Amino acid sequence: MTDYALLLIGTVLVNNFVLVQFLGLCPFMGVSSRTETAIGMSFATTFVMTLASLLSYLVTTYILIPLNLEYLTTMSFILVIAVVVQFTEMVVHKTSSSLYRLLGIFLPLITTNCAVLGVALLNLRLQHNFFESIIYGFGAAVGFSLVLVMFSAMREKLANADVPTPFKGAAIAMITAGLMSLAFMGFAGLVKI
Amino acid sequence: MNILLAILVLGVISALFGALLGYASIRFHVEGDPIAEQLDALLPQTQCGQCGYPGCKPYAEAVANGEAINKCAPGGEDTIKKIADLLGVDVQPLDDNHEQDDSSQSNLPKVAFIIEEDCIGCTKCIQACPVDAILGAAKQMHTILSDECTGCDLCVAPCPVDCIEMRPTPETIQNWQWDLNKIAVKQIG
Amino acid sequence: MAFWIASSPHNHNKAETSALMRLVIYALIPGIFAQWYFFGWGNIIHISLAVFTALFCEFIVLSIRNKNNISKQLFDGSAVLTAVLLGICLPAIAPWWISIIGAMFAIVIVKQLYGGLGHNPFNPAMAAYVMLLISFPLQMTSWQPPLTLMTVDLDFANTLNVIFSGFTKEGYSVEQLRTSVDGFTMATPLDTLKTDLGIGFTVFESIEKNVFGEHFALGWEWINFAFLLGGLVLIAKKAIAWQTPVSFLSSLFICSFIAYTITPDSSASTMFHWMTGGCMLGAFFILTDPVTGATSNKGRFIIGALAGLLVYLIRTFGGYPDGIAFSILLCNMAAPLIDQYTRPRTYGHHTNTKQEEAK
Amino acid sequence: MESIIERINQGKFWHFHGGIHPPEQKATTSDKPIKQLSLPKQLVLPLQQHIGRQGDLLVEVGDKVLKGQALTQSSNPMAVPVHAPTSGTISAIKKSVIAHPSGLSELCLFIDVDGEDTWKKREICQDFSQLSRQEIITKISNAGIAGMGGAGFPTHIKVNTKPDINFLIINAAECEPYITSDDLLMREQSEAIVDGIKILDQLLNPAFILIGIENNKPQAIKALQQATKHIEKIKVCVLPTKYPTGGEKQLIKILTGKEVDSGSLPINSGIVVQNVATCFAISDAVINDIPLIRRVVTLTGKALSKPQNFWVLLGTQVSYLLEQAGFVNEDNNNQNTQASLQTSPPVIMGGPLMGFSILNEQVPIVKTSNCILAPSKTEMPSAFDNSSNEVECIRCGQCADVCPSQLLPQEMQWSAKAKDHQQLTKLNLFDCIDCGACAYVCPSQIPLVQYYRVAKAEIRQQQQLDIKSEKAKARFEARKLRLEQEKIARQAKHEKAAAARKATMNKKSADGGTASSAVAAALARVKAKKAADQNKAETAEPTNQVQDNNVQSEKSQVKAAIARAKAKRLANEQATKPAIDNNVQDSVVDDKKARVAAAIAKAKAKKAAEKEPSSNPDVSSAEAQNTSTGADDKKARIAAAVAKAKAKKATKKESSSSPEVSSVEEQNISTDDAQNTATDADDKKVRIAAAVAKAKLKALDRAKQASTTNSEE
Repeated sequence: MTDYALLLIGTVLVNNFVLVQFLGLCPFMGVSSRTETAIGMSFATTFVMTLASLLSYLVTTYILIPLNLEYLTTMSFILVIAVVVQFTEMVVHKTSSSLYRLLGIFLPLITTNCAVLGVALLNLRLQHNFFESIIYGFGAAVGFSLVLVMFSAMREKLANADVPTPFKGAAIAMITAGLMSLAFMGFAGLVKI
Repeated sequence: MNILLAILVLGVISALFGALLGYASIRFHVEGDPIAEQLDALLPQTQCGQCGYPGCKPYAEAVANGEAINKCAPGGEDTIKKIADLLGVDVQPLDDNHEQDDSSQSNLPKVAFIIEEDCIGCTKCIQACPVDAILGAAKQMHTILSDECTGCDLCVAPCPVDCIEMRPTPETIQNWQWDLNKIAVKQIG
Repeated sequence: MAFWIASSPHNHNKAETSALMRLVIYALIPGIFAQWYFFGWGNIIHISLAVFTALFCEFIVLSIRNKNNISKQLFDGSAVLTAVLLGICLPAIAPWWISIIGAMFAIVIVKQLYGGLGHNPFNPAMAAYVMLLISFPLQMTSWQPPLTLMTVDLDFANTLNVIFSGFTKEGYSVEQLRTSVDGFTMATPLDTLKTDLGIGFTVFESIEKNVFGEHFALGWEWINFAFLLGGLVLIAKKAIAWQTPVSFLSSLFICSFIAYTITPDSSASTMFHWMTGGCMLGAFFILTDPVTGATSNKGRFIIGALAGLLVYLIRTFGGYPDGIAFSILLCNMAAPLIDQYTRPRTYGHHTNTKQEEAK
Repeated sequence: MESIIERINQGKFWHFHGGIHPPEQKATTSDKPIKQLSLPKQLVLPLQQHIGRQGDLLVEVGDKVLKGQALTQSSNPMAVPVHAPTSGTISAIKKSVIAHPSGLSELCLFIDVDGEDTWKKREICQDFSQLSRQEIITKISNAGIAGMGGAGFPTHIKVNTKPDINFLIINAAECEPYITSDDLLMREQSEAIVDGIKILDQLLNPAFILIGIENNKPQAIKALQQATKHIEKIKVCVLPTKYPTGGEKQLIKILTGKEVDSGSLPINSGIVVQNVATCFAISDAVINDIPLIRRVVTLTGKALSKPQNFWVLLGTQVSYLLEQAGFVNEDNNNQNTQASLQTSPPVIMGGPLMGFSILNEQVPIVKTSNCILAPSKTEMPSAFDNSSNEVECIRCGQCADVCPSQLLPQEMQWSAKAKDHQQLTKLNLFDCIDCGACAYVCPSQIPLVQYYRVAKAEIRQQQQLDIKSEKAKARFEARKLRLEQEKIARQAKHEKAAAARKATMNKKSADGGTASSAVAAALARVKAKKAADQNKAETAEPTNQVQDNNVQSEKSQVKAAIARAKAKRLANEQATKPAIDNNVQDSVVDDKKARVAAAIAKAKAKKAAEKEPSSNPDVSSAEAQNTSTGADDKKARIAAAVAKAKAKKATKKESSSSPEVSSVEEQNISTDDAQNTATDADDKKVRIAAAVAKAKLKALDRAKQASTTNSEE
């Protein structure tokens, strides 16, 4: 049980998907201008990543490997992720249309979010069993969400800072993300995988 | 042989997921888009048509499906900011060919005023006023209800004897505003 | 005759931001003195280098952004304070360009790029320290052992020589300076303990080493004690809020106390955690930086507790010996989010404004 | 409730968050008694000295008034009357600068004092316990009493609530530095104040009466305790000295531990707060029938050689008071005054933390001004430097520690500077009581209260705009509905007419044309009218002819004759008025000949006016007025209209030089013509085009002006 916990902490903090492995940067920059959108996005991404890593594990182990079609893994992953994202989009549109409108283009963009595809492929490369891949998917999503929400709160405050005009907007956001990843380096080595 | 198998497998998987999505789209069907009403609530309702649309509601619907958000001259900067917040897009400066309607000299809004000696009671302005803020009948004297008038100056053009002019509302104790530069507050940075 | 319109309130209690900053700098002096006493001139040289670079960079940036009355802003003490903090945290015999690069990074990137005083989300000194630690690991971990343990006596000229040329007058390199009589290179107490525990020693065996001195950490304990004194003076003079340091130290104490009770032989004592590394400096001088900290008291408690936990985690499990800088940056990152959820209850409102607004 | 009273008995009170301890500086004026002032030469009485509306004038210029005579009377509850402080004659009723930070001027009564100080007839009422509730309330409202603590809320409204409230709190805290007017008043008039409290007790019948007073006024405490020792219900509560204890909400929190809900008045939680001076005024009004005509004002500050408290008649100008107190304007003496902006040291009405500096010396004393503060440079340097040395906020949190409403001033100033109104309302900006404690302690010397005042004003103005746009939307919807219905009604009328015509057609063919010619005539008339309606666009003569022919074919000559006559009359009406498309339907005879002539003259004058832009249109209209005496009939009116149109066209041509602009005019004028001929009231597209053209024209002019100004720079 403890190594599941260590895996989770390792994925959330030590090799955080956004700040250490630099995956999923485009929604990270795009959605983080307001905290509500960031929170909405993080729920959607967590749902998608966990479900996608689960389904991709099932598809690989019970369909592709028995029929030794390993070379189809990437394509089937994309298929799985696209389905899950489409499904999420419908759910979000139904449940809260304001969130749907706030997220706008970034909801369907989760399909192309490299963190989502990344988690599926990493599951494969690290030969995670069924339960580990779910924990890994969930951990990656929680890491993504934690950093996204913190970053959105900072950007909301930065919006009114007296930043020199050439640096206003995305430039200062990039620099802030850089400093954040500097801080996350401190977790290096925390968990010996 | 292997290729056929691959195509078959992918075909089965996508068919399966296709069915799932089909079912989901029926169950989660969403009608209408309430955004137009929210946008309309933000606009200043002067129905002045300077955005090129006959009134605020049509402009709201146009913005709902993609029209530029910076055409509302009377609303000025803060309406654009509100629309940008609502739609989650970034704020653009006011469209330049729609001249900035908030009277630059005094920051108090302008209101139409009829010079009563000239009015010949032709009711042209009454027909033109989008909010019925002009009192009067054919051949009778016309006058403008100053707190109903939205300052859209649609009535100035049709008047044949040019007796309507836009005047800023006077500054009284009630609408007087503390303004920052009266006290020489120098902001560092 | 017309009078001139002023806005109320008309009088002021004459408090000045620059006075506040100067007070914090004066409170640092006991700590610097202790550092000079145990580790020689190294840090003082670094502090002066950093201060000079900081003022120079701030002057350039302010004039580029043509801000008005630059001299008032330049000498309001914020740049000097950042430089002094950075100078204290650097290893005494690190090369000279370390403090110059650090000061430049702190002032230009972390502070002025965000809009100058009051706008920066990260503490400039700590961000610079972390950047240096990650970019120049070798120079940043060449910690000089206390003077009493060293074979070579480092007077001012000699230290200057080491900092600027990398060798003492007699030709000893930095590495040789750090080797003790019995041939081992001496590291900071925290580092030694971490490596020993890693190899499998128990805490008691490792404590015998000369680096630890009689109590907890030769030299370091007095430096931390001096900073503790400076901190208490600041709290007495109401320059900093007491909530952050108290919650930071207590959370560190609790974590280490629990660990100590569970596995006494593989975790250091609580006092050791308090009195080594930059714990007291971080608690009273850096975590309490009002610009990058939380705004409300509740927020300060949470930040302090979070920082204490992170410091303990990094010190025991993490890769770096002393996690103070990292945990402070992480708390600065979390501060705006914490602020949104810890607003105090306003007069006449029943629940906390956040829930009330959600209601 | 009991627990509160036990706590108060043991002298243990609650405390409110924050608060500051500025140097009190009360000693300069608290040792001297209240001095009577000699009568000034002139009094300036603003009609509105309270929150609410001004009363209606009872006197005109030149009336002689007696002391205490009512000058205005209150027509609605929110108006509080004003009384003559002394006998004299009303020399003028005009706008003059009043005690308001804006420095704007309002309607004021100018009384030239005659020096006799003769009272109007007054009946002293020996025992107020016989008076009924209503009598007392009318006495209070007729005496013009408004809150004298600083807000100026009409007292008769505050005391007019249903009785049996929980607490009546008398605010004697006077926590602001320098001010000692209430302190002296309590020492010298404690019996009258207690009478006032008894009157309020009779009116409101509160469960408990608490007098909140700070412990830095020992003699006043002794006097009050002495005066209330035999009344068990009144308790004098001695509170720790802390600014802003005197704030209404803070005082309630200290004495009762309860917090007034945000946005609601204390009366909703059964508490009424009254100032000590107001109680004195109530007892004066009810017992000795003296309306509110004088009050105690503290004159203090190092720039005064003889600082002291004075009994000041309302309306006395500050210049007179400054002379009495020996205002030494040391700024004029040492000539090294800095920038011209700084003409002389600010004179502040009110205390140093909440008072505002007055524009000039003519400002009169009103019911709510309790102190005139004239600080010297060394005493209050921050009031003198005209450029604030504001530094960036370092979020040190000292302001949040002192804020009595537990707000976050550093977050609010961050949002206020960025004009982020949503965030400001989320941070509860409107719970700020403008007490100035945050700006007092701010090490970066940011004028926080000023930012909040500007932000509050902006948010209120935004709310007004939203309400107005809501109203405009409703009116626009109603108008669209009305036009729709009118259109349908007209359609229905036409169908009915057509149906009627068909019915008559069948009936005529069935019974061999015995239908009376009247029906056919009516039909012809309708047809002619509809014809005229439909082809409004082509007004040419021939179209009418065409209609006449087909009428001819179907009907007999009689009907045709009638229709032709009708059409002819209609045609020449059309010919005579091409420019002004008067409403064809109503052939109302124009009887207002005078106005017509005026329009001619006006048009000529206006044309002249457009030539030299500076001339004032009113002047020209005045000339038009007197030339119109020789009225002539409708022809002149039409000529005027024609002249007007030509004038307009001409002026447009001359003023615009470049061809491109004139083409726009052409288009503009053509749209005018198109507009004239548009028959259908709701022909929206054309009118919108006109509006857009107009907007473009204006934009072009603006662009032309902008280009000319650019070229000038």
